[in-house]
Amino acid sequence: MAIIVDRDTRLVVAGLTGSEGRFHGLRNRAYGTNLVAGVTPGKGGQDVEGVPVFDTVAEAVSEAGANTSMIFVPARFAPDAIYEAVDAGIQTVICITEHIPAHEMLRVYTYVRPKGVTLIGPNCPGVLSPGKANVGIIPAEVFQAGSIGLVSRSGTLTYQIGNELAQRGLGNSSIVGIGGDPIVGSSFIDILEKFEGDPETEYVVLVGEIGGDEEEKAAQYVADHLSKPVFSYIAGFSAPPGKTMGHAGAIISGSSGTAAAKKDALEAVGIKVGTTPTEVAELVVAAAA
Amino acid sequence: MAIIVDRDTRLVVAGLTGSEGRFHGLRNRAYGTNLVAGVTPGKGGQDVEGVPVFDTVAEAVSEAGANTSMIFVPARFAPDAIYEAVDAGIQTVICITEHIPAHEMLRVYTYVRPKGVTLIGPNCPGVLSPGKANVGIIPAEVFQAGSIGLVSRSGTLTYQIGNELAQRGLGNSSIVGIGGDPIVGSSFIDILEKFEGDPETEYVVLVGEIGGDEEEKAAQYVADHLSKPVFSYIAGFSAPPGKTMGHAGAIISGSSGTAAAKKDALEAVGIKVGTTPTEVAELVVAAAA
Amino acid sequence: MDLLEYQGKELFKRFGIPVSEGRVATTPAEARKAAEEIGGAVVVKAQVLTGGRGKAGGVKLADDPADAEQKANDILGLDINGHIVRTLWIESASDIAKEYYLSITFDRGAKKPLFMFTTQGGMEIEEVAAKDPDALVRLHVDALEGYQPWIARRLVYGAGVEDPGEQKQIADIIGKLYRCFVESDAMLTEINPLIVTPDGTVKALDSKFTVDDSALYRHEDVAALRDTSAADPLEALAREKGVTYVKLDGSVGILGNGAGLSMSTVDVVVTAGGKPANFCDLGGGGNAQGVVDALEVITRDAQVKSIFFNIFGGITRCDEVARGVLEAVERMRIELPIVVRLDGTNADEGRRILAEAAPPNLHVEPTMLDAAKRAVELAA
Amino acid sequence: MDLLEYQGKELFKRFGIPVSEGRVATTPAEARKAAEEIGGAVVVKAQVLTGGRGKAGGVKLADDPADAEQKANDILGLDINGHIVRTLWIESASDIAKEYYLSITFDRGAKKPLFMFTTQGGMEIEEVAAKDPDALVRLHVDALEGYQPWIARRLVYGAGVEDPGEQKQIADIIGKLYRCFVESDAMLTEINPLIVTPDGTVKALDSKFTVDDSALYRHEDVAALRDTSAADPLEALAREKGVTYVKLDGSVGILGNGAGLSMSTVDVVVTAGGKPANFCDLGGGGNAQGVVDALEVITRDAQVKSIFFNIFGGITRCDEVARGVLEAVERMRIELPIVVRLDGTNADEGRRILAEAAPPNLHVEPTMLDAAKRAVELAA
Repeated sequence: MAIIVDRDTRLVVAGLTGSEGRFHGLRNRAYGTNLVAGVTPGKGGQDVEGVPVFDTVAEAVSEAGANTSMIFVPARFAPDAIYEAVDAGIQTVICITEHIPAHEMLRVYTYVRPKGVTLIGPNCPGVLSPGKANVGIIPAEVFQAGSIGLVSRSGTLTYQIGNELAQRGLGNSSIVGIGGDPIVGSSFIDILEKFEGDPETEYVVLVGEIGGDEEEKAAQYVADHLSKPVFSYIAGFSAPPGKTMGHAGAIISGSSGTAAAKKDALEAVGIKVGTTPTEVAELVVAAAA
Repeated sequence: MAIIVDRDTRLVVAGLTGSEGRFHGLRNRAYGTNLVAGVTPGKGGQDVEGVPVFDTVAEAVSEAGANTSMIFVPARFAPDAIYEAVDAGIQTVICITEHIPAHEMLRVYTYVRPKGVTLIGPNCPGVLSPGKANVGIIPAEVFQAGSIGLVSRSGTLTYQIGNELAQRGLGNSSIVGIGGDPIVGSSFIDILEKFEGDPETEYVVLVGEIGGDEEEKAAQYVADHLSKPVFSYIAGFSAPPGKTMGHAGAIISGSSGTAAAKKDALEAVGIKVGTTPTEVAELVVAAAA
Repeated sequence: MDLLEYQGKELFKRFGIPVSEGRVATTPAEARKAAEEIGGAVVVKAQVLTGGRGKAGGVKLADDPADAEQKANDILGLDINGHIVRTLWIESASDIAKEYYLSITFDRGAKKPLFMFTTQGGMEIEEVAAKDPDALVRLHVDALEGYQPWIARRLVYGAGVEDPGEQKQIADIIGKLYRCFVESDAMLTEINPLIVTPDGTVKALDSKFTVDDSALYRHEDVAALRDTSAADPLEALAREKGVTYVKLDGSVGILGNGAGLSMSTVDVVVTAGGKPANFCDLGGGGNAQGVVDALEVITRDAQVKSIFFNIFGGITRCDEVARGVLEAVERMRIELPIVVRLDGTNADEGRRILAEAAPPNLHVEPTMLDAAKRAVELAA
Repeated sequence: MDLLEYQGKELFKRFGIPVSEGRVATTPAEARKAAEEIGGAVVVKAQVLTGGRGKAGGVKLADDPADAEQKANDILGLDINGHIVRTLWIESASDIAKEYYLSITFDRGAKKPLFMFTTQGGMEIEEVAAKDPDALVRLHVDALEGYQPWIARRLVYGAGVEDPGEQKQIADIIGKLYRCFVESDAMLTEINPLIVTPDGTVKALDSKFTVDDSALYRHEDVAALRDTSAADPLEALAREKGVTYVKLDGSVGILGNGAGLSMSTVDVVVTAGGKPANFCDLGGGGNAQGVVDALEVITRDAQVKSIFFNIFGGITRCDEVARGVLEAVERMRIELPIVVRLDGTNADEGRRILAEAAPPNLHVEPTMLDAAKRAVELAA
């Protein structure tokens, strides 16, 4: 199984004819992802190394059977591309694009959410299910297939932890980067729910960071709903208050949003928390190996 | 049981302090409906013959336990009143108000629909479950309690048919006027589904009229989903093409929307259709008596 | 409320949808002056709320102002499907390379606005739908998502428009038409034909536009456009009085409360062997004055031989109606036979009021069917 | 992007929210002139992006223009929490009968805008929430439903505003603030205090306003307001170069790719016993020029003794980063020790490039932890 992307994924890339879309789209195909179409208005009828390009997502669905869309178009066009995908019946949308205005994503989210579509991102590295499919920009070569589900707000930090696990001989069922924007399509909780339902996932690693209270909410959700052991790492123990640390919401304001508070909340429900990527990897090894 | 309104209904009336809201609200209470509150901004703390008035629906819910809202405010304020009720957690909204702009109702409908709220109307006579509760302007005295579910686009026509049934000794489980506006919260199909699930309803009478294709769709739904016998009456057999007959959508354009076409569609799935109110009542009597 | 072609185009223009330059004219002299101002060849177009203008001779090309005056003279006063031409639209003549079709309607079943677009324009859309359904692209819009650019792409690419210049212009018009549809509270906006000129310019050559009556209060400028001059005089009077009235061709005047019951009353009169003279709906909240107004409209129709008053009170109270009937009979000295049937809210009281006054031409019947039969007899 | 008080008020005004008349001044003479133009008593207010202005002496009442000049002289140049006052806002002084609080924030958890309103204004909202939670009305807005009048009623009645005149004015301001919030692409709009004057007029006496950086492209006027003069000069340089940079207080300069990994790098350096000099994120698509720009910013900090380059390539390609490092070292003649750790996309190629050039101050380490330890050693 794995979650979100797997061997049943039939991928259409919005922006396949752009330089980044082409590079990563073809890289995903080279990994084994079933890349069935690209969409670029006005370029319908062309192809990108054999992948047919359509003018609309509706055609990619009806002609090529696409069921998953990766959005790789510039921020100004990305909300439209998400609406187009969802209204064409695409069930999984993974939006890599960064710098989409928050108010636009808010409307997109509010529209998409009740439809039961899985929206990952924006401003995220995508989803990798090792050995099955890779949709996004995650460097698949550093991950191995295995039983650990990994979910993170941060891209490169996810690679770091996957890498630490791989060096210790452990692999992943799926790696999900949910993105660091104010409004993302899927929260930690959404992904935890999917991992709980995935038979291939035996352990879950949740990689959080300072700011907001998503980690605290996730802790409560784990306590209430997860039967699988969860481990966590939080970035930003040394972050100063009042400074935005890269991600729009990564900021400690007053006493809330600190890494220490998040660690406490997670530990209070029995989740082991590492303070460095290496430490969390070792905690998982101790439990799983 | 009955549908939509019954002994569990705890009614709040938006516009209870207005003359029409007061008249019909108190009339509903006199019938036995549990009228728990009124809402009029700025009149919180007053009462209407012992019924407490609140400034907001939220208070009517938290203070008086309201679960059903009847909207009796002028058209310009009605969409806001519907949003307010739904966002305050009201599960059944019955909107009597007429002349609400269609585009506004379209947005209201699109917002409310995915929430699973039952919205009846606007521009409708309401819902009566004889012997249990009456919410709206239906003259309850002409109906008896019984096993026939009645659903109609038209108010007075519904009374006429209920009256014809009563004169023949037959009663109703619930009478639902869905309203004649371009956008109404509940369609024939929505109500048919509820009648199918209601143990007290043994027969259903569907009262349609010229224009649109809601009766045709209802016919298909009956064929696919209803186990209970359905009878129908269609108004407008003598209506001329191209003239709007009172309701916004009651118009025959070209060959579509005629009463004859609707009769054919209904009869094609085994629904008996009367061509006058008296005839449909007699058809029901023949089956039920 | 339906708008005339030029009124719809005025709204199109307001939202940036390209239309030809034109002027309104109500006399041949005005038509000449309009043609002079516009310059070059013009088209003289009858402004009537009915289809088939072209076939009826209501649309003519004029080469110069003198010709425009002549053509205006020919067209003014024409009867097109019962609509007398009193207004003309004189617009710059367009060369037409292609004719497309674009519309947004209110899809009541789906409860969504519906775009329709095809490159097979210039004919009735039902004809395209029947003859070449694949050529017609239909696309719903979610009211909360609103217009998004992909919608234009689906329509334009879906219909097979290949020229990039056309694609761009049409996509732009699609977005503007949606704004126009929503912000004008339209129930229907149709451009047929949407033309492409030989030099590749896209514009709206005609307009069909219906505005939601319930929203007219916030479009005063549109409400002021209502053209009552061309309508049936009785229907115009009814509108003035706020009475819902449709003229039919028989002898039994009909007045019901509520659209459904009124329609049903028409049917029952037909079933009883009679011919209804009209459909008239007193509406939901009918009071005494409403009754008087409605009777005033109905009795103006010389064909009416009897009147059937069919009331089932809900929000309407039968005692109010009874008082209105008596008042009208007295004030207007109505001598036509009036058959009254009252049921529902305060019906006993209403019947009592009528029985006490008992004017000689008033007949109270217990059921709708009995009353219909009586009204038919009395009209015979 | 955070706006200064007067900038936020300018936007308030644009959306019809009442504010006091005022002028910007950057010198005591300008302050005097502003006070003359405004007339009467004025308030001289330091314009800095930090709280606690009042306590720090940054807000003063002036009776006349001469007094305004004097007060401006006192306030200009003040250091308020590290922000030097270079701009003043001179506004007409208000009599205050009541102080309320109104804000809209972006609730990331609920994924909805959140209104907060209380009649307990003038203090920090966290304080109200802690001391008197019932006095604070919190209400989410559904982004697709949008603002509806009931929202204002819930806030105004919920907070117990009793005067009908106040209710009306505040409800109006609530609606306008929502429009302002959405149409300005704001992440936060706060009015604290929202005052009621003795004569019953409601207006915004202060503003706190944050605009979404990602939406600045469509608000050019707002983007042009960015005040770089008061910020840390290194952070200003970084912004100019498009580098995400936060100045910290230690000796190990840090450069990572991606916010999470960069934050984690700071943590790991602390764990290894070092003190990070900064947080610097190369971003997702870091190329050679990005590396050069980031190093230029980091090396400007005289406290930096070693630099830790922590790259895990995804969309970033390690070979590009390696080339950037070498280019920067050469061009800027960097002699500080640089510890590099490369993993992910094209890491082997990147390590090969570095190994071939092998400048003496470059240290390549295999893991993040090893690299952190080495950087800490080298900074000691």
